[in-house]
Amino acid sequence: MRFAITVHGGPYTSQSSHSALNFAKAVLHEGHDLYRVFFYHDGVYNGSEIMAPPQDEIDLYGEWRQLALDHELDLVVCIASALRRGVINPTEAERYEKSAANLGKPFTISGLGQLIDAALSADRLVTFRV
Amino acid sequence: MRFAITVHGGPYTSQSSHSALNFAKAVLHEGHDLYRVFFYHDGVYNGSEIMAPPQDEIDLYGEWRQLALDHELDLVVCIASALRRGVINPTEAERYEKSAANLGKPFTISGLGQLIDAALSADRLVTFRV
Amino acid sequence: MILHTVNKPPSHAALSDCLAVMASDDLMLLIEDGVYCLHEVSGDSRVHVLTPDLEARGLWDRLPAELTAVDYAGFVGLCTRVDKIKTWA
Amino acid sequence: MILHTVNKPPSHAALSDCLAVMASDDLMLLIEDGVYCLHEVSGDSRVHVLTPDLEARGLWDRLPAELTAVDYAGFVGLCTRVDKIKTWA
Amino acid sequence: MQSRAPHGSLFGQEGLDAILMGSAFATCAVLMHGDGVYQLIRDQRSSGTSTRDYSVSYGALGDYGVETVFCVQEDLTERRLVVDDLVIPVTVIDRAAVASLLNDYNTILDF
Amino acid sequence: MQSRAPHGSLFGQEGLDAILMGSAFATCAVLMHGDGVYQLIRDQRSSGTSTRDYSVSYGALGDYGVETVFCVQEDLTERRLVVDDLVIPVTVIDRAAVASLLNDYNTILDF
Repeated sequence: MRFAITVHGGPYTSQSSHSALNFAKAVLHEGHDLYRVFFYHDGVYNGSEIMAPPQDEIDLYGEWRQLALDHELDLVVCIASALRRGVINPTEAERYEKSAANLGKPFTISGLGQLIDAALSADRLVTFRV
Repeated sequence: MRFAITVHGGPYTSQSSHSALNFAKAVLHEGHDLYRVFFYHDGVYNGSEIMAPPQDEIDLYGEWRQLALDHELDLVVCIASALRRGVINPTEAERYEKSAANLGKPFTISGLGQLIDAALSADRLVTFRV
Repeated sequence: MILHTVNKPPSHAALSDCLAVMASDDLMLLIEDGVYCLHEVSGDSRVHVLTPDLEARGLWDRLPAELTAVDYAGFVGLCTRVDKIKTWA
Repeated sequence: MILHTVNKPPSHAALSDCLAVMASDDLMLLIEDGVYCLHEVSGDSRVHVLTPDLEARGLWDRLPAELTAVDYAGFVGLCTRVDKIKTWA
Repeated sequence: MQSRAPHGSLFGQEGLDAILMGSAFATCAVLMHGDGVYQLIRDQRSSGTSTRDYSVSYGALGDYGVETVFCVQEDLTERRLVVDDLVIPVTVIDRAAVASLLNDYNTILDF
Repeated sequence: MQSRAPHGSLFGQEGLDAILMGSAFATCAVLMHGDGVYQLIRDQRSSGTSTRDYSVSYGALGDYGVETVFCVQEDLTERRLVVDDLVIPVTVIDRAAVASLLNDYNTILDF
C-alpha cells in the first residue's frame, strides 16, 4: 500500500516529528511504499541542517536524512511555510538576499501542490499534528 | 518601572511574538525601562535573520532589530533552546561544525541565567506563551 | 495582588484554571484567543480585555458592559497596578 | 470506515470532539499525550493505544482490558484496515 | 477541516492556503469545526495585532470551485454565533451529521 | 509553575531546566499544576518514542535547594493519580490554597 505523511510540528518542540519518523520507519519496515513526507507549518524546521541537539538526544535532521537516503524518500518542505520561518536553500537565499541557507539535503523546497498530489496519489495520508 | 519580557512562541506560527513586540513598544512608549527580552522555547526563532515573510505581512525580525537599535535593548536567545532548534551565531556554527549561521544582530546567545537575572532584576516579568 | 492573563478560548482549560485560583482583588486580562472567553466572564468586573485582540477577532461590538477594554498601554498600566503577572495558556 | 487518532489529554477538546462524531464501526488510536485518555475510553473496544507512548508516560500497567495496545507496525496495520485517517489535536 | 481559532496561531491561514490549492486539483468541501468557526466572524480588523486578516479570502472559495463550507450548529450555539455573524454563507449541519460527511470524501486534510 | 504533560511537547523539559537554573540564584518552589502532574509519574520509559525521560531529574531538585514541589489534590484525583504514583515526594495542597501560594513568591515563571 502507498502511504504519504504530513508533519505539522517543529522538531523537539513537539512530539509530532518523532512520531512521524517512527511511523515512517514502520511503514517501510512493513513493506509499504512511502510516496512523500510533506513538512508544513513548523514541520519545515525539520529540514534545517544547522540544528545542534544535545548528544544524548535524537538527531532528527540526521535521522530523516539517513532514512531518505536508504529508501530514496521524497522529503518536501512547503515553500510558503519555510520562507516565513527562515528555512531556505541557496537559491531562495540568493533570491531574497539572505545571508545564509540552512535547508539540508535531501530535503527539497516545493509548493503546496505537492501536498495535494500526495493526498491524491497515496492510498493513505497520515498527518502528525501539534 | 523596570520590565522584562519572555517570549515562548515561534514567529508567525504563534501570536505570542506579535503580542510581545506590541507590548514592548508600549512599555517603552509609556516611559518605562525594558531590562531584557528573553527568547525561550520556539521564541528563539525570532532571532533568525533569514526569515522571508510575505511583503504584506509584518517583518518580525526586522521589527525586533529596529526596536532594539532605537532603544538599546538586550535581546537574548537561550543557548540550549537555540542550539537544538538551529538558531546559531558564527561562533556556535564553528564549534558544532555547521554549514551556516542565522542569528541576526543585535540578538545575542546566552544561558538561562539571563532569564533568572531578568526575573530578579526587573520589577515585572511578563511571559508571552503558546 | 496578581494580574492573570488568559490567551486561550473557552474550549481550553486556561480560563477555568485561572478562575479557580483567582483572588477577589486580583485582575484578569483576556489577550489573543483569550478574548473569545468574554461571554464566560460577563459580569465579572475584575476582567479586562485587550482591544486590538478583540478587534482582530471581530468581537468589538460584543463587549459586555461590566468588562473594561484596554489597549497595549493599558496592559502595561495593569502590570504596574499589581505585584506580579501570572499567565494561563 | 475511519481511523481516528487523538494526541491530547482529556483536558483538551480533542477526545470529546472525536467521540461526538465517531461511527460505531470506526477505530480510534490514542497517540502521544492522547494516551492519558485511556481511563475516559475504558470499555470501548474500538479504542487502540500506541504502546511506545504509553511506556514513555509510565502508564503501561494501567491499560484497561478492553483496549488494544499496538506498536508502530500495528499503527500502520490499522491504517490499512480503514479507508482514511482523521486526526484530532 | 479547520479546527483552530484565527490570529492566535497560523493554522487557519495556512489551512486555507491548502484548501485553495486543493480545490485546483479535486472536488473539495470545507468543515469549520469547533473553534474553527471563529475564523468566519465578520469585520475582523487586525491592524492592532499585526496579524493578517485572511477571513475575506473565504469569500474567494466559490471562485475556486469549493462547493460547500459546512458549520456545525452546536459549535455555533456554544460560541453564541449565528450564520448572520459570518463572512460567507455556510451550510449548517447537526453534529450528528458530521460522521456521514467525513465518509463522503476520500481524504481529510486536518488543520 | 509547570502546566503541560511531558513528551508531547518540550515545555516540561525546558521548564525544569529553568527551575534548576533559578534555584542557583533564589529560593524556589515548584507547582505541578493541571496536566503538569503527569511529568512526575514513575517508570517513564521513552526509548520507543525517541523523546527524553527527564522525570528522574526531578529527584535532583532537593540537591539544588528547591524547597518544595507542590501538587493540587484535585489535579491528582481527576487524573486518577495518588502520591505513590509519583517519582518524588510532593506536598499536596487543595486547589483553594493555590491563590495564597502564588502570593508567597515574588515572581512566577510559567511553562
